[in-house]
Amino acid sequence: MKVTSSGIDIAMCSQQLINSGAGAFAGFEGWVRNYNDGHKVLQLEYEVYTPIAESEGRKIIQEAKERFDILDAQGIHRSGLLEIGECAVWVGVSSVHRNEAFDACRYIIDHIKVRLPIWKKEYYENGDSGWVNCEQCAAAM
Amino acid sequence: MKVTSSGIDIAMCSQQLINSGAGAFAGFEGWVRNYNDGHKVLQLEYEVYTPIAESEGRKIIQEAKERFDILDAQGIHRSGLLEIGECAVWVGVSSVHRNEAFDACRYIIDHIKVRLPIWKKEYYENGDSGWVNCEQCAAAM
Amino acid sequence: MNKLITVVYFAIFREKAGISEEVISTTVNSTAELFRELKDRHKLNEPLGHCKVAINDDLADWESKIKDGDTVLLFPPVAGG
Amino acid sequence: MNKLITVVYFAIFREKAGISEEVISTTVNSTAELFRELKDRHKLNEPLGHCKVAINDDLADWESKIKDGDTVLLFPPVAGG
Repeated sequence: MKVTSSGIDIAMCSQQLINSGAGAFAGFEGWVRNYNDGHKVLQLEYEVYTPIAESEGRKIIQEAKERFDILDAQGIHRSGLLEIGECAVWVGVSSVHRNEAFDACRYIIDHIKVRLPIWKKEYYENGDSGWVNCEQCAAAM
Repeated sequence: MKVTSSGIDIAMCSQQLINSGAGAFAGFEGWVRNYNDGHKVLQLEYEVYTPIAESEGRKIIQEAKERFDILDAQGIHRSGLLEIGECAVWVGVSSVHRNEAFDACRYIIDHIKVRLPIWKKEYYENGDSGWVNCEQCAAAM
Repeated sequence: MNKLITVVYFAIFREKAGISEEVISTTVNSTAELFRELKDRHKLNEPLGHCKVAINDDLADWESKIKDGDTVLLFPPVAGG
Repeated sequence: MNKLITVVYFAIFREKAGISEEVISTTVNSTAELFRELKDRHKLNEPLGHCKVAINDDLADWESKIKDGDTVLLFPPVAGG
Protein backbone atom coordinates (compact mmCIF):
# COMPACT_ATOMS: atom_id res chain seq x y z
CA MET A 1 0.00 0.00 0.00
CA LYS A 2 1.35 3.35 -1.06
CA VAL A 3 0.26 6.97 -0.83
CA THR A 4 1.33 9.20 -3.70
CA SER A 5 0.91 12.85 -4.57
CA SER A 6 1.35 12.22 -8.30
CA GLY A 7 -0.88 10.49 -10.87
CA ILE A 8 -1.34 6.73 -10.56
CA ASP A 9 0.06 4.77 -13.51
CA ILE A 10 -2.53 2.02 -13.51
CA ALA A 11 -1.02 -0.02 -16.33
CA MET A 12 2.31 -0.12 -14.51
CA CYS A 13 0.67 -1.04 -11.20
CA SER A 14 -1.29 -3.99 -12.53
CA GLN A 15 1.75 -5.13 -14.52
CA GLN A 16 3.54 -5.65 -11.20
CA LEU A 17 0.92 -8.18 -10.14
CA ILE A 18 1.25 -10.27 -13.28
CA ASN A 19 2.66 -13.60 -12.40
CA SER A 20 2.96 -16.61 -14.64
CA GLY A 21 0.78 -18.61 -12.23
CA ALA A 22 -1.95 -15.97 -12.08
CA GLY A 23 -5.01 -16.49 -14.22
CA ALA A 24 -7.18 -13.71 -12.89
CA PHE A 25 -6.85 -10.07 -12.01
CA ALA A 26 -9.56 -7.93 -10.44
CA GLY A 27 -9.06 -4.21 -10.18
CA PHE A 28 -10.87 -1.28 -8.67
CA GLU A 29 -10.38 2.39 -9.48
CA GLY A 30 -12.06 5.24 -7.66
CA TRP A 31 -12.41 8.36 -9.79
CA VAL A 32 -13.21 11.91 -8.79
CA ARG A 33 -16.86 12.50 -9.65
CA ASN A 34 -18.30 15.87 -10.68
CA TYR A 35 -21.29 15.54 -8.34
CA ASN A 36 -21.67 14.47 -4.73
CA ASP A 37 -24.92 14.68 -2.81
CA GLY A 38 -26.35 17.04 -5.40
CA HIS A 39 -23.47 19.51 -5.26
CA LYS A 40 -21.39 20.12 -8.34
CA VAL A 41 -17.76 19.40 -7.45
CA LEU A 42 -14.99 21.30 -9.20
CA GLN A 43 -11.97 19.87 -7.44
CA LEU A 44 -11.11 17.64 -4.57
CA GLU A 45 -8.36 17.51 -2.00
CA TYR A 46 -7.19 14.46 -0.10
CA GLU A 47 -5.42 14.94 3.18
CA VAL A 48 -3.60 11.77 4.17
CA TYR A 49 -1.66 10.86 7.25
CA THR A 50 0.79 8.74 5.30
CA PRO A 51 2.58 6.70 8.02
CA ILE A 52 -0.65 5.15 9.31
CA ALA A 53 -2.40 5.10 5.91
CA GLU A 54 0.42 2.94 4.58
CA SER A 55 0.80 0.69 7.62
CA GLU A 56 -2.95 0.16 7.99
CA GLY A 57 -3.23 -0.40 4.22
CA ARG A 58 -0.55 -3.09 4.38
CA LYS A 59 -2.48 -4.70 7.24
CA ILE A 60 -5.68 -4.75 5.15
CA ILE A 61 -3.81 -6.37 2.25
CA GLN A 62 -2.34 -8.94 4.61
CA GLU A 63 -5.81 -9.72 5.96
CA ALA A 64 -7.08 -10.17 2.40
CA LYS A 65 -4.25 -12.60 1.67
CA GLU A 66 -5.17 -14.61 4.76
CA ARG A 67 -8.91 -14.66 4.05
CA PHE A 68 -8.89 -15.29 0.31
CA ASP A 69 -6.84 -17.62 -1.85
CA ILE A 70 -5.04 -14.93 -3.82
CA LEU A 71 -1.50 -14.55 -5.14
CA ASP A 72 -0.83 -10.86 -4.69
CA ALA A 73 -2.54 -7.55 -3.99
CA GLN A 74 -1.62 -3.88 -4.04
CA GLY A 75 -3.25 -0.56 -3.32
CA ILE A 76 -2.40 3.07 -4.05
CA HIS A 77 -4.12 6.21 -2.77
CA ARG A 78 -3.61 9.75 -3.96
CA SER A 79 -2.99 12.74 -1.70
CA GLY A 80 -3.34 16.43 -2.49
CA LEU A 81 -5.44 18.22 -5.11
CA LEU A 82 -7.23 16.15 -7.77
CA GLU A 83 -9.28 17.18 -10.77
CA ILE A 84 -12.56 15.59 -11.91
CA GLY A 85 -11.91 12.26 -13.66
CA GLU A 86 -8.58 11.58 -11.97
CA CYS A 87 -7.97 8.24 -10.28
CA ALA A 88 -8.00 8.73 -6.49
CA VAL A 89 -7.50 5.13 -5.42
CA TRP A 90 -6.45 1.94 -7.15
CA VAL A 91 -6.63 -1.65 -5.86
CA GLY A 92 -5.44 -4.70 -7.80
CA VAL A 93 -5.54 -8.38 -6.89
CA SER A 94 -4.16 -11.39 -8.76
CA SER A 95 -5.20 -14.98 -8.15
CA VAL A 96 -5.40 -18.34 -9.84
CA HIS A 97 -9.20 -18.19 -10.18
CA ARG A 98 -11.43 -15.16 -10.50
CA ASN A 99 -13.85 -15.34 -7.57
CA GLU A 100 -11.09 -14.94 -5.02
CA ALA A 101 -9.68 -11.93 -6.87
CA PHE A 102 -13.08 -10.19 -6.88
CA ASP A 103 -13.77 -10.96 -3.21
CA ALA A 104 -10.35 -9.80 -2.07
CA CYS A 105 -10.46 -6.63 -4.18
CA ARG A 106 -13.79 -5.71 -2.67
CA TYR A 107 -12.55 -6.46 0.84
CA ILE A 108 -9.53 -4.22 0.37
CA ILE A 109 -11.37 -1.20 -1.04
CA ASP A 110 -14.17 -1.54 1.55
CA HIS A 111 -11.62 -1.45 4.36
CA ILE A 112 -9.44 1.26 2.80
CA LYS A 113 -12.47 3.53 2.78
CA VAL A 114 -13.27 3.16 6.46
CA ARG A 115 -9.93 2.48 8.14
CA LEU A 116 -7.27 4.67 6.55
CA PRO A 117 -6.63 8.18 7.95
CA ILE A 118 -7.64 9.95 4.75
CA TRP A 119 -9.95 12.97 4.50
CA LYS A 120 -11.63 14.34 1.43
CA LYS A 121 -12.43 18.00 0.99
CA GLU A 122 -14.66 18.92 -1.89
CA TYR A 123 -14.66 22.33 -3.54
CA TYR A 124 -18.05 23.23 -4.99
CA GLU A 125 -19.15 25.40 -7.87
CA ASN A 126 -20.84 27.87 -5.51
CA GLY A 127 -17.53 28.61 -3.78
CA ASP A 128 -18.21 26.47 -0.72
CA SER A 129 -16.09 23.56 0.35
CA GLY A 130 -16.67 20.73 2.74
CA TRP A 131 -15.04 17.74 4.42
CA VAL A 132 -16.92 14.64 3.30
CA ASN A 133 -18.49 12.56 6.13
CA CYS A 134 -18.14 15.37 8.66
CA GLU A 135 -21.44 16.32 10.22
CA GLN A 136 -20.37 19.81 11.05
CA CYS A 137 -19.52 20.73 7.51
CA ALA A 138 -22.57 18.90 6.23
CA ALA A 139 -24.74 20.90 8.63
CA ALA A 140 -23.05 24.13 7.60
CA MET A 141 -23.86 23.72 3.92
CA MET B 1 -17.82 -6.32 -26.89
CA LYS B 2 -14.96 -6.90 -29.28
CA VAL B 3 -12.81 -9.79 -30.38
CA THR B 4 -9.24 -8.93 -31.32
CA SER B 5 -6.24 -10.87 -32.55
CA SER B 6 -3.78 -8.30 -31.20
CA GLY B 7 -2.73 -7.36 -27.66
CA ILE B 8 -5.33 -5.61 -25.47
CA ASP B 9 -4.33 -2.07 -24.46
CA ILE B 10 -5.95 -2.12 -21.02
CA ALA B 11 -5.12 1.48 -20.10
CA MET B 12 -6.78 2.69 -23.30
CA CYS B 13 -9.82 0.48 -22.77
CA SER B 14 -10.54 1.66 -19.24
CA GLN B 15 -9.89 5.25 -20.29
CA GLN B 16 -12.88 4.98 -22.62
CA LEU B 17 -15.16 4.24 -19.66
CA ILE B 18 -14.05 7.29 -17.70
CA ASN B 19 -16.90 9.67 -17.39
CA SER B 20 -17.08 12.75 -15.24
CA GLY B 21 -20.10 11.30 -13.41
CA ALA B 22 -18.40 7.96 -12.73
CA GLY B 23 -16.93 7.43 -9.28
CA ALA B 24 -16.09 3.76 -9.54
CA PHE B 25 -14.49 1.41 -12.01
CA ALA B 26 -14.23 -2.37 -11.59
CA GLY B 27 -12.11 -4.33 -13.99
CA PHE B 28 -11.34 -7.96 -14.66
CA GLU B 29 -8.41 -9.35 -16.63
CA GLY B 30 -7.94 -13.01 -17.47
CA TRP B 31 -4.30 -13.91 -18.02
CA VAL B 32 -2.78 -17.01 -19.58
CA ARG B 33 -1.56 -19.22 -16.75
CA ASN B 34 1.44 -21.53 -16.97
CA TYR B 35 -0.39 -24.43 -15.34
CA ASN B 36 -3.84 -25.94 -15.80
CA ASP B 37 -5.02 -29.10 -14.09
CA GLY B 38 -1.47 -30.02 -13.22
CA HIS B 39 -0.15 -29.70 -16.79
CA LYS B 40 2.52 -27.15 -17.61
CA VAL B 41 1.15 -24.93 -20.37
CA LEU B 42 3.56 -23.35 -22.87
CA GLN B 43 1.12 -21.55 -25.11
CA LEU B 44 -2.57 -21.20 -25.69
CA GLU B 45 -4.77 -20.71 -28.70
CA TYR B 46 -8.25 -19.21 -28.72
CA GLU B 47 -10.57 -20.07 -31.54
CA VAL B 48 -13.44 -17.60 -31.68
CA TYR B 49 -16.49 -17.45 -33.85
CA THR B 50 -16.46 -13.68 -33.94
CA PRO B 51 -19.94 -12.78 -35.29
CA ILE B 52 -21.76 -14.57 -32.48
CA ALA B 53 -19.06 -13.88 -29.84
CA GLU B 54 -19.53 -10.15 -30.41
CA SER B 55 -23.33 -10.17 -30.68
CA GLU B 56 -23.74 -12.42 -27.62
CA GLY B 57 -21.16 -10.32 -25.75
CA ARG B 58 -23.13 -7.16 -26.48
CA LYS B 59 -26.25 -8.92 -25.23
CA ILE B 60 -24.50 -9.80 -21.94
CA ILE B 61 -23.38 -6.19 -21.50
CA GLN B 62 -26.90 -4.99 -22.19
CA GLU B 63 -28.24 -7.43 -19.57
CA ALA B 64 -25.70 -6.12 -17.06
CA LYS B 65 -26.81 -2.55 -17.73
CA GLU B 66 -30.43 -3.55 -17.11
CA ARG B 67 -29.71 -5.52 -13.93
CA PHE B 68 -27.22 -3.20 -12.25
CA ASP B 69 -27.12 0.55 -11.83
CA ILE B 70 -24.00 1.16 -13.91
CA LEU B 71 -22.92 3.85 -16.34
CA ASP B 72 -20.99 1.88 -18.94
CA ALA B 73 -19.35 -1.48 -19.58
CA GLN B 74 -17.06 -3.00 -22.17
CA GLY B 75 -15.43 -6.34 -22.87
CA ILE B 76 -12.62 -7.52 -25.14
CA HIS B 77 -11.54 -11.09 -25.89
CA ARG B 78 -8.41 -12.22 -27.69
CA SER B 79 -8.31 -14.74 -30.52
CA GLY B 80 -5.36 -16.70 -31.87
CA LEU B 81 -2.09 -17.69 -30.19
CA LEU B 82 -1.24 -16.23 -26.78
CA GLU B 83 1.84 -16.56 -24.61
CA ILE B 84 1.92 -17.11 -20.83
CA GLY B 85 1.11 -13.86 -18.99
CA GLU B 86 -0.80 -12.24 -21.84
CA CYS B 87 -4.24 -10.81 -21.21
CA ALA B 88 -6.86 -13.06 -22.83
CA VAL B 89 -9.98 -11.22 -21.76
CA TRP B 90 -10.73 -7.82 -20.27
CA VAL B 91 -13.97 -6.52 -18.77
CA GLY B 92 -14.46 -3.00 -17.42
CA VAL B 93 -17.47 -1.39 -15.77
CA SER B 94 -17.99 2.19 -14.60
CA SER B 95 -20.65 3.30 -12.16
CA VAL B 96 -21.46 6.00 -9.64
CA HIS B 97 -20.88 3.69 -6.65
CA ARG B 98 -18.62 0.69 -6.38
CA ASN B 99 -20.87 -2.23 -5.48
CA GLU B 100 -22.74 -2.05 -8.76
CA ALA B 101 -19.49 -1.96 -10.74
CA PHE B 102 -18.21 -5.09 -8.99
CA ASP B 103 -21.50 -6.98 -9.40
CA ALA B 104 -21.84 -6.08 -13.07
CA CYS B 105 -18.20 -6.90 -13.84
CA ARG B 106 -18.61 -10.32 -12.29
CA TYR B 107 -21.87 -10.91 -14.15
CA ILE B 108 -20.25 -10.06 -17.47
CA ILE B 109 -17.17 -12.24 -17.08
CA ASP B 110 -19.23 -15.15 -15.68
CA HIS B 111 -21.49 -15.05 -18.73
CA ILE B 112 -18.68 -14.45 -21.24
CA LYS B 113 -17.07 -17.67 -20.05
CA VAL B 114 -20.12 -19.86 -20.59
CA ARG B 115 -22.03 -18.24 -23.43
CA LEU B 116 -19.55 -17.01 -26.05
CA PRO B 117 -18.47 -19.36 -28.86
CA ILE B 118 -14.81 -19.38 -27.84
CA TRP B 119 -12.60 -22.44 -27.47
CA LYS B 120 -9.26 -22.71 -25.77
CA LYS B 121 -6.56 -25.11 -26.87
CA GLU B 122 -3.63 -25.55 -24.56
CA TYR B 123 -0.20 -26.69 -25.72
CA TYR B 124 1.67 -28.58 -23.02
CA GLU B 125 5.33 -29.04 -22.23
CA ASN B 126 5.16 -32.75 -23.04
CA GLY B 127 4.10 -32.02 -26.62
CA ASP B 128 0.41 -32.80 -26.11
CA SER B 129 -2.35 -30.33 -26.66
CA GLY B 130 -5.97 -30.29 -25.61
CA TRP B 131 -9.20 -28.38 -25.95
CA VAL B 132 -10.22 -27.18 -22.49
CA ASN B 133 -13.60 -28.43 -21.24
CA CYS B 134 -13.83 -31.16 -23.87
CA GLU B 135 -14.27 -34.58 -22.34
CA GLN B 136 -12.77 -36.38 -25.27
CA CYS B 137 -9.48 -34.58 -25.12
CA ALA B 138 -9.43 -34.73 -21.35
CA ALA B 139 -9.91 -38.51 -21.53
CA ALA B 140 -7.17 -38.82 -24.13
CA MET B 141 -4.54 -37.15 -21.99
CA MET C 1 -38.23 -34.26 -48.29
CA ASN C 2 -34.47 -33.82 -48.33
CA LYS C 3 -32.94 -30.54 -47.26
CA LEU C 4 -29.54 -29.19 -48.18
CA ILE C 5 -27.85 -27.98 -45.00
CA THR C 6 -24.43 -26.40 -44.61
CA VAL C 7 -22.83 -27.61 -41.40
CA VAL C 8 -19.88 -25.73 -39.87
CA TYR C 9 -17.61 -27.41 -37.32
CA PHE C 10 -15.56 -25.59 -34.68
CA ALA C 11 -12.57 -26.46 -32.52
CA ILE C 12 -12.55 -30.14 -31.50
CA PHE C 13 -15.50 -30.86 -33.80
CA ARG C 14 -13.54 -29.51 -36.76
CA GLU C 15 -10.57 -31.67 -35.78
CA LYS C 16 -12.75 -34.79 -35.35
CA ALA C 17 -14.63 -34.21 -38.59
CA GLY C 18 -11.42 -33.35 -40.41
CA ILE C 19 -13.26 -30.56 -42.25
CA SER C 20 -14.44 -27.11 -41.24
CA GLU C 21 -17.66 -27.30 -43.17
CA GLU C 22 -19.71 -29.49 -45.48
CA VAL C 23 -23.04 -29.43 -47.28
CA ILE C 24 -25.21 -32.40 -46.48
CA SER C 25 -28.52 -33.69 -47.73
CA THR C 26 -30.71 -34.80 -44.84
CA THR C 27 -34.30 -35.53 -43.83
CA VAL C 28 -33.94 -34.51 -40.16
CA ASN C 29 -36.10 -31.69 -38.80
CA SER C 30 -34.37 -30.42 -35.63
CA THR C 31 -30.87 -29.42 -34.65
CA ALA C 32 -30.77 -32.30 -32.13
CA GLU C 33 -31.59 -34.81 -34.85
CA LEU C 34 -28.93 -33.30 -37.09
CA PHE C 35 -26.37 -33.52 -34.29
CA ARG C 36 -27.17 -37.19 -33.66
CA GLU C 37 -26.81 -37.98 -37.36
CA LEU C 38 -23.41 -36.27 -37.54
CA LYS C 39 -22.23 -37.48 -34.15
CA ASP C 40 -21.90 -41.08 -35.39
CA ARG C 41 -20.39 -40.13 -38.71
CA HIS C 42 -17.72 -37.84 -37.24
CA LYS C 43 -17.35 -39.26 -33.69
CA LEU C 44 -18.53 -36.05 -32.03
CA ASN C 45 -18.55 -37.52 -28.56
CA GLU C 46 -19.34 -34.45 -26.47
CA PRO C 47 -22.70 -34.65 -24.67
CA LEU C 48 -25.39 -32.65 -26.47
CA GLY C 49 -26.15 -30.67 -23.32
CA HIS C 50 -22.58 -29.34 -23.21
CA CYS C 51 -22.69 -28.16 -26.82
CA LYS C 52 -24.34 -25.17 -28.48
CA VAL C 53 -25.79 -24.63 -31.90
CA ALA C 54 -26.51 -21.65 -34.13
CA ILE C 55 -28.57 -21.34 -37.30
CA ASN C 56 -27.56 -18.66 -39.80
CA ASP C 57 -25.47 -16.80 -37.20
CA ASP C 58 -28.18 -16.76 -34.52
CA LEU C 59 -27.81 -18.90 -31.42
CA ALA C 60 -30.51 -21.59 -31.42
CA ASP C 61 -31.28 -24.55 -29.19
CA TRP C 62 -31.52 -28.27 -29.70
CA GLU C 63 -35.26 -28.15 -30.38
CA SER C 64 -34.89 -25.56 -33.15
CA LYS C 65 -36.19 -26.59 -36.57
CA ILE C 66 -33.89 -26.53 -39.57
CA LYS C 67 -34.98 -25.81 -43.09
CA ASP C 68 -33.56 -26.21 -46.55
CA GLY C 69 -30.64 -23.85 -47.16
CA ASP C 70 -29.83 -23.23 -43.47
CA THR C 71 -26.27 -22.99 -42.24
CA VAL C 72 -25.94 -24.81 -38.92
CA LEU C 73 -22.94 -24.05 -36.67
CA LEU C 74 -21.97 -26.84 -34.26
CA PHE C 75 -20.21 -25.55 -31.16
CA PRO C 76 -18.42 -27.98 -28.83
CA PRO C 77 -18.17 -27.02 -25.10
CA VAL C 78 -16.95 -23.44 -24.89
CA ALA C 79 -14.01 -22.22 -22.80
CA GLY C 80 -13.72 -18.48 -23.14
CA GLY C 81 -11.88 -16.27 -20.68
CA MET D 1 0.28 14.36 38.02
CA ASN D 2 0.33 16.47 34.91
CA LYS D 3 1.44 14.95 31.61
CA LEU D 4 2.84 16.77 28.63
CA ILE D 5 1.03 15.52 25.53
CA THR D 6 1.56 16.56 21.92
CA VAL D 7 -1.80 16.64 20.15
CA VAL D 8 -1.96 16.61 16.35
CA TYR D 9 -5.12 17.72 14.53
CA PHE D 10 -6.16 16.62 11.05
CA ALA D 11 -8.54 17.90 8.39
CA ILE D 12 -11.65 19.53 9.91
CA PHE D 13 -10.15 19.26 13.41
CA ARG D 14 -7.11 21.23 12.26
CA GLU D 15 -9.38 23.86 10.73
CA LYS D 16 -11.54 24.06 13.89
CA ALA D 17 -8.55 24.22 16.23
CA GLY D 18 -6.77 26.66 13.94
CA ILE D 19 -3.50 24.83 14.59
CA SER D 20 -2.06 21.57 13.35
CA GLU D 21 -0.49 20.61 16.64
CA GLU D 22 0.04 21.77 20.19
CA VAL D 23 1.67 20.58 23.39
CA ILE D 24 -0.72 20.52 26.32
CA SER D 25 -0.38 19.82 30.00
CA THR D 26 -3.20 17.61 31.22
CA THR D 27 -4.24 15.24 34.00
CA VAL D 28 -6.48 12.99 31.88
CA ASN D 29 -5.65 9.30 31.57
CA SER D 30 -7.40 8.03 28.44
CA THR D 31 -7.74 9.16 24.85
CA ALA D 32 -11.50 9.61 25.35
CA GLU D 33 -10.93 11.93 28.30
CA LEU D 34 -8.38 13.88 26.28
CA PHE D 35 -10.84 14.18 23.38
CA ARG D 36 -13.58 15.50 25.69
CA GLU D 37 -11.21 18.07 27.15
CA LEU D 38 -10.18 19.33 23.70
CA LYS D 39 -13.66 19.05 22.20
CA ASP D 40 -14.94 21.96 24.23
CA ARG D 41 -11.85 24.08 23.80
CA HIS D 42 -11.72 23.67 20.01
CA LYS D 43 -15.37 22.90 19.18
CA LEU D 44 -14.59 19.44 17.80
CA ASN D 45 -18.22 18.52 17.32
CA GLU D 46 -17.88 15.16 15.56
CA PRO D 47 -19.21 12.23 17.62
CA LEU D 48 -16.43 10.29 19.31
CA GLY D 49 -17.60 7.03 17.71
CA HIS D 50 -17.04 8.48 14.23
CA CYS D 51 -13.50 9.56 15.01
CA LYS D 52 -10.25 7.64 15.36
CA VAL D 53 -7.16 8.15 17.45
CA ALA D 54 -3.53 7.11 17.26
CA ILE D 55 -0.76 7.25 19.84
CA ASN D 56 2.82 7.63 18.60
CA ASP D 57 1.86 6.53 15.07
CA ASP D 58 -0.05 3.42 16.16
CA LEU D 59 -3.84 3.31 15.87
CA ALA D 60 -5.37 3.16 19.34
CA ASP D 61 -8.91 3.25 20.66
CA TRP D 62 -10.85 5.54 22.97
CA GLU D 63 -10.01 3.45 26.04
CA SER D 64 -6.27 3.60 25.42
CA LYS D 65 -4.17 5.13 28.19
CA ILE D 66 -1.93 8.07 27.47
CA LYS D 67 1.30 8.79 29.23
CA ASP D 68 3.65 11.69 29.61
CA GLY D 69 5.45 12.46 26.35
CA ASP D 70 2.94 10.72 24.05
CA THR D 71 1.94 12.19 20.73
CA VAL D 72 -1.80 11.77 20.19
CA LEU D 73 -3.23 12.07 16.68
CA LEU D 74 -6.90 13.06 16.49
CA PHE D 75 -8.62 11.84 13.33
CA PRO D 76 -12.05 13.19 12.36
CA PRO D 77 -14.37 10.89 10.31
CA VAL D 78 -12.34 9.46 7.43
CA ALA D 79 -13.37 9.51 3.78
CA GLY D 80 -10.76 7.69 1.73
CA GLY D 81 -11.39 6.31 -1.72
